Amino acid sequence: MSKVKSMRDAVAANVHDGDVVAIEGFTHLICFAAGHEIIRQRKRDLTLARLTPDLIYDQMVAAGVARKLVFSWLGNPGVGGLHAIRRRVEDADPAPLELEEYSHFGMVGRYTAGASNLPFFPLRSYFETDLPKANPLIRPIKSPYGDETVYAVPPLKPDVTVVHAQRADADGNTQMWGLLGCQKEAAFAAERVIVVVEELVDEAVIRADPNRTVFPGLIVDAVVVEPFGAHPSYVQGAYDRDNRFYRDWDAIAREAATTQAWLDEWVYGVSGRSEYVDKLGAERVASLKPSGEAPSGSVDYGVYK
Amino acid sequence: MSKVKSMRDAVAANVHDGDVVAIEGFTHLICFAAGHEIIRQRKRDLTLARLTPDLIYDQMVAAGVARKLVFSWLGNPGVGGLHAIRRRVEDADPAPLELEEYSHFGMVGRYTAGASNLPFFPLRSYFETDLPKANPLIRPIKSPYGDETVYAVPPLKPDVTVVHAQRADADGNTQMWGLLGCQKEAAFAAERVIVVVEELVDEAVIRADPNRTVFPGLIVDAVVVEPFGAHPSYVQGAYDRDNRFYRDWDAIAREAATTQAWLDEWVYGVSGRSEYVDKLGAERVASLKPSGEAPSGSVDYGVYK
Amino acid sequence: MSEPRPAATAPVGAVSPGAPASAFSRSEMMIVAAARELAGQRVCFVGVGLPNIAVNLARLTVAPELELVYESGAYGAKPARLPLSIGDPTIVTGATAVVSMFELFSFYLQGGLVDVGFLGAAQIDRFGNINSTVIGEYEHPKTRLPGSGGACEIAINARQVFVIMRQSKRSFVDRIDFRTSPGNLGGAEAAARIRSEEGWLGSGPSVVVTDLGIYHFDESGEMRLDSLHPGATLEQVRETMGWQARVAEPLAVTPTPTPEELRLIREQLDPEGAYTK
Amino acid sequence: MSEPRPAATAPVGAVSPGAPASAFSRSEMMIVAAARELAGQRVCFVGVGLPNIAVNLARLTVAPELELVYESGAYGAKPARLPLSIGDPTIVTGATAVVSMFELFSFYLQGGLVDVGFLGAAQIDRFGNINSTVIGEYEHPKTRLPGSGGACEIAINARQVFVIMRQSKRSFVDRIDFRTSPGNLGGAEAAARIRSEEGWLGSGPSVVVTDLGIYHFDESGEMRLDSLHPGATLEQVRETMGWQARVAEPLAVTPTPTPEELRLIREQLDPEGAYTK
Repeated sequence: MSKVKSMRDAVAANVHDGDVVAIEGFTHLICFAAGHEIIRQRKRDLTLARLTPDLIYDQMVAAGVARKLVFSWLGNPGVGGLHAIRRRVEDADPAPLELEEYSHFGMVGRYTAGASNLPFFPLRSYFETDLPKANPLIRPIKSPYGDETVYAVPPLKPDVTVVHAQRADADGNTQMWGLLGCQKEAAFAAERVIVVVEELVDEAVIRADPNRTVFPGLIVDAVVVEPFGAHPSYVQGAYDRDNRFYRDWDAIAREAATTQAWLDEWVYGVSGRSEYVDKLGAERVASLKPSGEAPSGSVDYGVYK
Repeated sequence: MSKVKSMRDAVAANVHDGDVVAIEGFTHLICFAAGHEIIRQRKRDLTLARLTPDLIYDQMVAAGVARKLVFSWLGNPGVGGLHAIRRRVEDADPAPLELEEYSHFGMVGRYTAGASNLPFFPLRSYFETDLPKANPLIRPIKSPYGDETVYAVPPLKPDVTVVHAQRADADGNTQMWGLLGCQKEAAFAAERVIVVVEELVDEAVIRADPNRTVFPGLIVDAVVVEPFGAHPSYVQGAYDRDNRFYRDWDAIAREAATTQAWLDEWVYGVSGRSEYVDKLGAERVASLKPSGEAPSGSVDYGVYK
Repeated sequence: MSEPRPAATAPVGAVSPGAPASAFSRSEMMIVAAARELAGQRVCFVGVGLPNIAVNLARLTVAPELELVYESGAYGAKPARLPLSIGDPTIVTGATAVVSMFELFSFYLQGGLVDVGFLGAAQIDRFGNINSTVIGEYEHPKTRLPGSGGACEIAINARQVFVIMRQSKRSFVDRIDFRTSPGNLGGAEAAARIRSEEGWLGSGPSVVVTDLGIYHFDESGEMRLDSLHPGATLEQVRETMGWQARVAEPLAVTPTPTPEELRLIREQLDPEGAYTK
Repeated sequence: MSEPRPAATAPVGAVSPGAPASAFSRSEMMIVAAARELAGQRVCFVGVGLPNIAVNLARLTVAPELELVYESGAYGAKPARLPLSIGDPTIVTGATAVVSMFELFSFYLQGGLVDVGFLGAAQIDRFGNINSTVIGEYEHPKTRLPGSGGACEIAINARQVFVIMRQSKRSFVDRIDFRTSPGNLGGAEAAARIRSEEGWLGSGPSVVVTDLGIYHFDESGEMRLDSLHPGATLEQVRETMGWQARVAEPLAVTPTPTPEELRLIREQLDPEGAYTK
């Protein structure tokens, strides 16, 4: 039974006001298309979880969909700060934004505990830092072997996780390559999963290389086929990171007015990703094409009858 | 700098009397060649760790290299018991054998804790069973969130882990496909790692598909090139499991005398794996060839200059 | 590994409606009965041997959507032949996903995605508690059995547990020598309370299929014979149990295997008759 | 992510032996100084920007065996261009291994395989404790900074930590506003005891490279200026620190960048001068 849906239907059915939403992907495979659709559908009071809120959450926060961030690194990598988020945090402008803060490994551990149905995940971090004071959910835990104490983080189970990937079949069996971030853990931890892919493939393509599968359709609620849906983030082998946009955003987001104007033009002003891509223009799209192919090569699983 | 060594040199340099040794691989990729070399070098007082001791540890125990087993399932899968081990456990014949027993997930958690430098690994297992009584190293641990208690297992850090794989380069960057078991965790947990491969490949083959790498040469001490080194276990895409041998072993191992005769002929009586393969004969080897190819297909990582 | 050993089998003597009882073995009856219990299930953790054949039969008959999970790391396996071990290469080629055991046990099993786990047993008690570790004392065993493998986490984390085993005075016992896998503990009430307090995802054993009949568990958490296989008698059942059998009224008779079920087993799933002769 | 922001750079005015000081920027001097400190190191956890250029320069000069680890999951990366972010696709293609962040943080970093981790900072104190979280109070920040990213686990688990940052009264402070990444805590003795008691694998900060000089840590765990960059003065150093500077005697002068080091930076590592102009 096919789970292929439009982005509009997938978001309408799976993202509800007040939900904990994770659009994951560490630099790679960040699903801006889903974030924009959530903005267009004017969802409210979301808790947005991501290691690196990145531009996608700066845009969503600016659009007023979120009441809280759960994160570990709040910035525009290599460029600077996230200004819409900082306005809300530093000046409560136009409203305060709740923060729940961990480190990268803490966030990864939280998703891992959520995916594994564990009540906590232990890690060697946070010793002698102010982080457990800033976030009392980071707690010491004593080892049952010897006297050692390490720190624990609680499970994170998003209501919905959005994962962008190179390919999936209609049932949602999903494969990706390049940086994997913690997409797998965030998906297994979630109540509902939306997968957005560059390419819908036949089940046989998935079954030809089962070690490449990150998670099975079993945990997937909707499959959305939306090429270029990760722009200005990137998809390994398909298109490059649009660093120019990451730099441009710094100026756009510095003022509330220019931020809203950008949202009006690029999010509210388009019906969806294909219109966004048209608007971006063929030249910009072409400029993001990799300069050549780097094939993985094929391995043989063998037939055993 | 190449780490390629003969099996003899790799075992002599890295396996010492009294060591904790893990030859891992869940049914798949069990390195019998390394086990046999350890027997030939008459190592003593080893602690042998493996989820499923399988025939390889039955043979090693029969040969007198081990004083202790750390394990989770003690049998000949689909066939029956491991008779040499049972003789030592049930009848202390010819000597007692110490057992330290977990469940599968417990063993996986132990390697994971060892690889991660964690003092314990938590899991939802062992509740209301007699396993924590049989093994007091399985201990309850209270969650720092709410009242829940789960169980913990301690880290397992082998002195040496042996991993069989389809391919590696001369530095020990290793790739495998098919069942992965907990080879990765057992390797990262170990003080020293011996990798045994079907095929030595150029570094460029590894770098063409970096997501297929299970662990880097950084943790590898020796690379041994020994085709058919996993027989009677198997290598996905290269050769089939020799189920006939698994069945035959049941009769061979039932008596101490027949077991020793087998060791004399097939382990002490050969200089190494290539002689063992010759002895096995071309027909037997050919009969284990997969009936056809099942290519994974290639994916594109893209060139980004 | 948690597979039961292949049971030695014997033709059933008595006559019953449907296929003549003499036309199928007791193992075939067990497989068919277990397969039918899988109707409507989605994700099944497979043991090797009889469970493997039962699960594959279910996929071809009553449960076409069934996904096979092997603790060795294969999900959505479509084995092209009957694997001897649960790590056979045939469960890998063409599977939907092949993952590390860490991932399989953490995210699939402990994460609550497995609907049915199959367990075998050397000993079982009336509450479905299982021993696959030792006969005799742990420190000085009379018989050293394989141990837990994944059985203890399957019993705790799979949504429900199916047991397939032959029954005898030695296997259906009043007291098991070692509790490897928890069932209904000392009874349904205590089990439900403990499972909830300790946050187990599984609700425990739901079916026991033997060579003589099919058991479910009653409100008190005890095994109850609900269906007698054709050819088996209540007397045989009572003679092969270490406790007073509870018997449903009315007691059903298990419908005999259909010709199609037998054809699939004999031609496709176990053509060599390794488990079913 | 733990990268420091690209530092604004200015040409160094004064003259020194070797390449004329006016012929290279302060950022180039920082990169070269940091690269040289990597001699003999094997595995380096890379931040983006200056550390990325420094590490790549080291690989091409003093540390040919250096393996680059990015917290995004790439090991043995050979970036074909300078990545803007630490998740750039160029660090993936041709890498030795690309793994999940769980694996990277668990097995590589926490497992003790990283020899050197690079950290940037908004504030650092004399003991090398670092703040990259907030300026002002946590609940009511004057400036909200990025936060830890992986910095706090790098500080604890990398065998040693290198810091690259520009120094100023605002960044070299007597008291940091928030401790994101522990350094030598309140001094070397306490730090060594706590690191040992709590089982940290890392021995803490070992080098701080600024636009003015190179610091190591003395027996008391305090930063000590060991080398002054050509063109910089002790007065500048003192004016840009919130505490009484400790200065080695004799104080070295950092050798100027060699023509080859400058060529590699300008032609190969940062041809657009994004970080080094």
